Amino acid sequence: MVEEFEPRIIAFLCKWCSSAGSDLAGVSRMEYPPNVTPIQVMCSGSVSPLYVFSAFHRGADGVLVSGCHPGDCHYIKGNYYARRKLALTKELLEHVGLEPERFQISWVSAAEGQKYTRIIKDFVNELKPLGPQAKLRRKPSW
Amino acid sequence: MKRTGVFICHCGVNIAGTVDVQKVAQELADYPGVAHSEDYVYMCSDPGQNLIEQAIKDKKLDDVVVACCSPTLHETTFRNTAKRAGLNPFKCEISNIREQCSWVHKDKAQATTKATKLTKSAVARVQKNETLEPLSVPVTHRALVIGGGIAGIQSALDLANTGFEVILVERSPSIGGHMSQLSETYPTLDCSQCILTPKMVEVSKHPKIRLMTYSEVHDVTGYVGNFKVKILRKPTYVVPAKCNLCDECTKVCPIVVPNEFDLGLTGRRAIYIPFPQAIPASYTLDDKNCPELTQIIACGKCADVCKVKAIDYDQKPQIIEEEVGAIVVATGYDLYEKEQMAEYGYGTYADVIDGLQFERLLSASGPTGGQVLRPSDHKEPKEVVFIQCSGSRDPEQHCAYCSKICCMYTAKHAMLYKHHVHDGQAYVFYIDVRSGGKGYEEFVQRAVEEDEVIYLRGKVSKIFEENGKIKIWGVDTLAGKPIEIDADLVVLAQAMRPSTGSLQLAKKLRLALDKDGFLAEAHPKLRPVESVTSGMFLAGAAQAPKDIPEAVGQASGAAAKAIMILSQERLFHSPTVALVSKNLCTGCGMCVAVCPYDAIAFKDGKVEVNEVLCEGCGTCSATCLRAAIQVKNFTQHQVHEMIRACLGG
Amino acid sequence: MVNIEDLKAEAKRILKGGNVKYIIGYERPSNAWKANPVFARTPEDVDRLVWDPSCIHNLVRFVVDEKRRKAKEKPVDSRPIGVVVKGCDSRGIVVLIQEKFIERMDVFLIGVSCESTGVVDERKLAKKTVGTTVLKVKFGERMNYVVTTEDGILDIPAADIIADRCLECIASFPVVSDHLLGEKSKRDVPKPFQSVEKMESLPTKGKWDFWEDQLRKCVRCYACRSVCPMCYCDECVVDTINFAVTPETTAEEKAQRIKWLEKSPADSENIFYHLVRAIHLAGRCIDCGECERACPVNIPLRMLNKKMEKEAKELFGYDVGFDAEKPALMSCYLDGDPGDFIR
Amino acid sequence: MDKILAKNDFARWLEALASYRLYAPQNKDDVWTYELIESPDSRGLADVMTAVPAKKIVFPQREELFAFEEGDEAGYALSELLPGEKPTVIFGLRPCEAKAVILTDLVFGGEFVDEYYWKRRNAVTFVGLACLKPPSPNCFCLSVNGSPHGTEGLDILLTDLGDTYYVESLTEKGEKLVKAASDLFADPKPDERTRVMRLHGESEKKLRRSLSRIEDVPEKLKGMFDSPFWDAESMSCIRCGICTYLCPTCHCFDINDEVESSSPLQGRRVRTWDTCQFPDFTMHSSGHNPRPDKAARLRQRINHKFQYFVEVWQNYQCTGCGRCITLCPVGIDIINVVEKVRDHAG
Repeated sequence: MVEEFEPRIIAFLCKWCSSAGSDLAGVSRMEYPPNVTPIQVMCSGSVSPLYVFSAFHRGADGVLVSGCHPGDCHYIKGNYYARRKLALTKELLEHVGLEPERFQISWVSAAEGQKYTRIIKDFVNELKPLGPQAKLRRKPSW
Repeated sequence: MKRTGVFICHCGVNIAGTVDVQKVAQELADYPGVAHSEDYVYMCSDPGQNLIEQAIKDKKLDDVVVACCSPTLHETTFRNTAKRAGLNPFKCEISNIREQCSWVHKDKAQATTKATKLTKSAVARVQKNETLEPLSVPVTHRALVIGGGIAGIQSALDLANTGFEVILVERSPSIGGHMSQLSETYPTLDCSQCILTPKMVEVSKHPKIRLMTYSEVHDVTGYVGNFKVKILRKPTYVVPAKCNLCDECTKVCPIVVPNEFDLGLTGRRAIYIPFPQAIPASYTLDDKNCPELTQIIACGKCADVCKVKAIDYDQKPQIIEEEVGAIVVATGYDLYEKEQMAEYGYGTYADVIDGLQFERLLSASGPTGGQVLRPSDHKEPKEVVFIQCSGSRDPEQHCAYCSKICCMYTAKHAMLYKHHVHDGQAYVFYIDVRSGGKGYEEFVQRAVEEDEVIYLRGKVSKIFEENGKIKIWGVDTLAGKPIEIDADLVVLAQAMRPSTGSLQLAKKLRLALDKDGFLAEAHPKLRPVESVTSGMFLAGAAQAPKDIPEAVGQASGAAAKAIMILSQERLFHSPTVALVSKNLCTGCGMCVAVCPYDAIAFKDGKVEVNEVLCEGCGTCSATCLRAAIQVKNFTQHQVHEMIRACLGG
Repeated sequence: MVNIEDLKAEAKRILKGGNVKYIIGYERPSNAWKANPVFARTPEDVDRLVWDPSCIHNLVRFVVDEKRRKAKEKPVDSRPIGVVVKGCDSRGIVVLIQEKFIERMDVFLIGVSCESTGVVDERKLAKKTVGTTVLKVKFGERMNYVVTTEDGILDIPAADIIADRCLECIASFPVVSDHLLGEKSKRDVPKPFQSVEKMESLPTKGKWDFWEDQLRKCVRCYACRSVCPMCYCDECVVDTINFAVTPETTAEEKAQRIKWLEKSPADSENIFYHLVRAIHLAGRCIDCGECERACPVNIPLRMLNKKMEKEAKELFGYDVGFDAEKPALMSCYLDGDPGDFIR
Repeated sequence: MDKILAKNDFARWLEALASYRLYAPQNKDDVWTYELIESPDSRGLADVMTAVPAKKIVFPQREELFAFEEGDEAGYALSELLPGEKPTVIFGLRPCEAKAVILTDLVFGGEFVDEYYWKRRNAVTFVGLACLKPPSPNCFCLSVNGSPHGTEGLDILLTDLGDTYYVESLTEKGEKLVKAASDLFADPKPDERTRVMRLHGESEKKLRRSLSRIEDVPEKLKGMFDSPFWDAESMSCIRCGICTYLCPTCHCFDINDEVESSSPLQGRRVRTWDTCQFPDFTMHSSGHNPRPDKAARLRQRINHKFQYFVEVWQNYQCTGCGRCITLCPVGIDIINVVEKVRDHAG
């Protein structure tokens, strides 16, 4: 039998809300698929579009950027800048033909372990039918 | 090549149960630059930490990664461990393989792979960490307390009595807050005013306390130990120094408006003293309603009648700038708005009132001189219905949370009512009676047994007026039968809400709010009086519904925390701040525009960072097109390496 | 109609007065129909200036060079330089000022209005003149170009050979200038993003197939970056080494050089480069179309930048290069910025 | 032995060469480049100057040199990666490009013989197409000792006679291609031979550009190293790589390690095109750059082609294809520059 495709997801989680929310999911022993590897950043506003491109370039099948809800940013407004930057990044990636499902942004507060869990589950389910992301992926030997 | 040490914690079975820790340790041992890799049952235990120290010394490690629980828990622990072994604490990074791995996955193989990736990426990061020393800044030995309710008063007194200067800012004309409106307090039934007034006086007389009533915090900049606050002092149009409190002015003032202190049960003049015991005991001319100031008509009566010429219509708002080292926020609560409880006829029927209004009716100094008379016709109500959880514990319609104090004050209300109206009958509609607290349960029992208050478990379905009575349809879910009461007075135990304006204030102070709009504490269990912004502390109902003893307790806690800062000569600020590469910076100023702390400024064609203002959020680095500004120990290079490590590139 | 004699007169005036260091304009070599940038320092140089539909280049690119040159100059001659700017070029100046790369007084702008037409697209013209050699192109009287070839004169409707960017131009005359030539003729552009919209209508796969096919051609000559007045960074993600190095630069700083992508012209590396370029030009690209024109293998690069321009406009109501006072696209936000794409 | 090939037989000739990889100029998005032939064009070969020269086939922009992998106990396992040697034919090559191959041969065949280059180069048979009219308005091959019908470096030269090609096999390699389908090739009639001579003669008069007295240039350049001339000439240069990447004779390269995995360390060492026109070409890690500005870089380009190369290989490193002139985004014209050098006073 063929092994089911397991997407590799990189998740940039802001320290104050989304990473804390993901911690809460852990404390509450909620279960979600292990396909996601989180990278904690200080603020969603610190996520450069280059990080997103690079993750896809290094072979990620999906990329998630998650921060505090608007108005809740620990740094007051970092997530507003993130929202603008990442909107353009998403538009650009889709413009060159990357599947929209592959790059997602979410607001997850420190209290939303449940939501984080759901987002990861949905993300994985949406990526599986798409198969591996080969478009932007760096080809080891060209 | 750096020599990195990796330490995998089992956390008993918390991690080892789902993650093959030995395998992770082996995998990491082969990772470039890893000179030492081992696992242990409890890394945070003394033996665990000793083992890390030993390895650092024996293997001459340059940096370490501890794969364990969330960094929020033990990052500091292990950084201190590294420090004891002679490493710079910033050469230690945590890989969170518990909360974000072992606790959320079941498949051991997959969890192990993920734990390995997480730890590799931590290694990739730590190997590029610089040695950093904490930044140190001097401390301003003065505190700001925002809010003059019982919590604010308590904090201010504790701070002042420890010897620190305090600025106490209250937006209304007098301190005292809601406590000054209360009649008697549970469970001891001592008179609220009697225990509060002495503290109010102490505040006003205290040499270390600068009281600023009728004032609001306008703007706050700076950082822990060194805040710069702008306080807006609203004009009272009365010069206290001149005023001899003869009270002639109020007699001539033609304007009558609802009296806030009596929650509209009585009226006051446009020029007024909020209540007899008000501190400061001075008049305020309310410019929203004064015809002279609103220039509706030239009135000037109060000025004319004032022999000492204490009235000054030309007073202007003032902005006062102060420097403080710590801030206590005690902005208190308000009751859930009338409009929101229309279904109980609140706001429609004069005899449907809220708990605070009832407190005024009970209060000896209240509008009825302590007699219980209902607002509509000033008759003594014989049948009084108290409705608990009015707006609380109702996720669909109103507030999801429990306002916590209503059970107790409703019992008190019912009890006091009986003490005033011996032939009256009190009913209480409730969902549950929550009476945790010293002497609380006994208190409720007293109400039921001695004062024969009838407790009905169930919700009220309809309230309407019918020939002078207020009809109440409800259901007793215990007896399982419908209830119909013709009441003379209905008292709603309205939900507690964060006081109006606390949202705007939170924005000014860079404080986080919880989902209900109360100020968020730094940690729900371990840091309940600290806010997310260092140097700012929370006291009283601004953080969550609480009663007087709790508010006072938290207020003293907040004061103690503030004192921890004020008592220092210097403070230490995290050195993981933004750094500008002068070679790359073109001075476009995009970073200057995005910095939430105004920590970046232009300097000869380029920019530079004020390190103590910088909180290290990194938004600047993501905005810069040239990677010319980077957060120390979180550079783009490090993130790039982490991405690689996570994806095995 | 721009009168070249007026242009020359003004150029001579400011040169004679010594108000400017030199003037960047256009000249036409004897052996070609295409204009080239020229750096006029004397009245004789000025006599060589031309203005015709072949004045394609965005000369603002050389303002960037001048800033670098000035940095090394001893003693510093801080006089402004004269620059001949079209509508699109002038918006480039605005962005450079907005980004504090230059100050307004660093340049004396001789504005030329493209009025109702614009510049020619070399490849379109080539198709119209197969088998012969073009000697000269001139503006016609009404929406046409007069093309002189070895085998006689052709009268070609502007619409047939005008550059794509001019078809979508939203500023046919300079938005900032010190001396303006030609009419401030407002032209209405019903579909400023038609090229992008065509692209957007494709399905995801169609989009990818298109770009993969296009970017595969890239030889990484970096003409697109080099010709762009906005690509003034000292160091670019694709560079293999730190340029911005001084004796003070530490080994650590050098070691911080990130290898985002390989030098190899492989699809994945090429697209990475072009993605980064597009996002870095978001809110900065003024659509002078130079990148697309310079590309020797004809990759439709405008289509990337134009997409960003479109989103900036439609999502955030942001226009590029009209107001030097307002903050850059990425360094501001509105509470009402769309968030519907966020979970 | 010269032959005649009917154009409508051209496709059949290609079919007979099925064992080869066949390249010819093809148009994509209005750009001509040498691409593998999918289906032969019934009209025969395009008479054009491609944007990207044929050097990309013998000297690809990316060449893998070897692979490395971290061994268990220290040390690395290296494995050589030599290009495959599938025989290849490039059709429609311009004589200037064939000449360029000869020049590149000198470089890669000097004291160090570059195996990677030769493996590819030897596998190629070059079938040229004489330029009866200049394929580019900037052709000037005659001025640099070339010719529109030059045979240097070619294995076969085709001359377009309308319905037929006049086929001159110049080497055994060339012969081999003809023999592969000898039945398609007829012997030329005498008048055809004279016609070819005439066309070739006329073609030399059709060039629109020329560069006279070039022989004075190398000496002149020696004296101009520090001349402000270079600053003036390079004012409009934007430091892109077009003139060199698309030059059939430019052959500079960079060597990098492409790491595929960091643990275990694994990757390939590759060589990619590089150009003296990029600032990082000569950048030292110290921060010192011996060619700090575009003036120095333009000077290098001209010196290399018209002085250094001449000194070492007694040849100009330029075959007059005119690509750098046609494709330069700012119209820097190597002919003008070199003429100015020639006439330079200093």
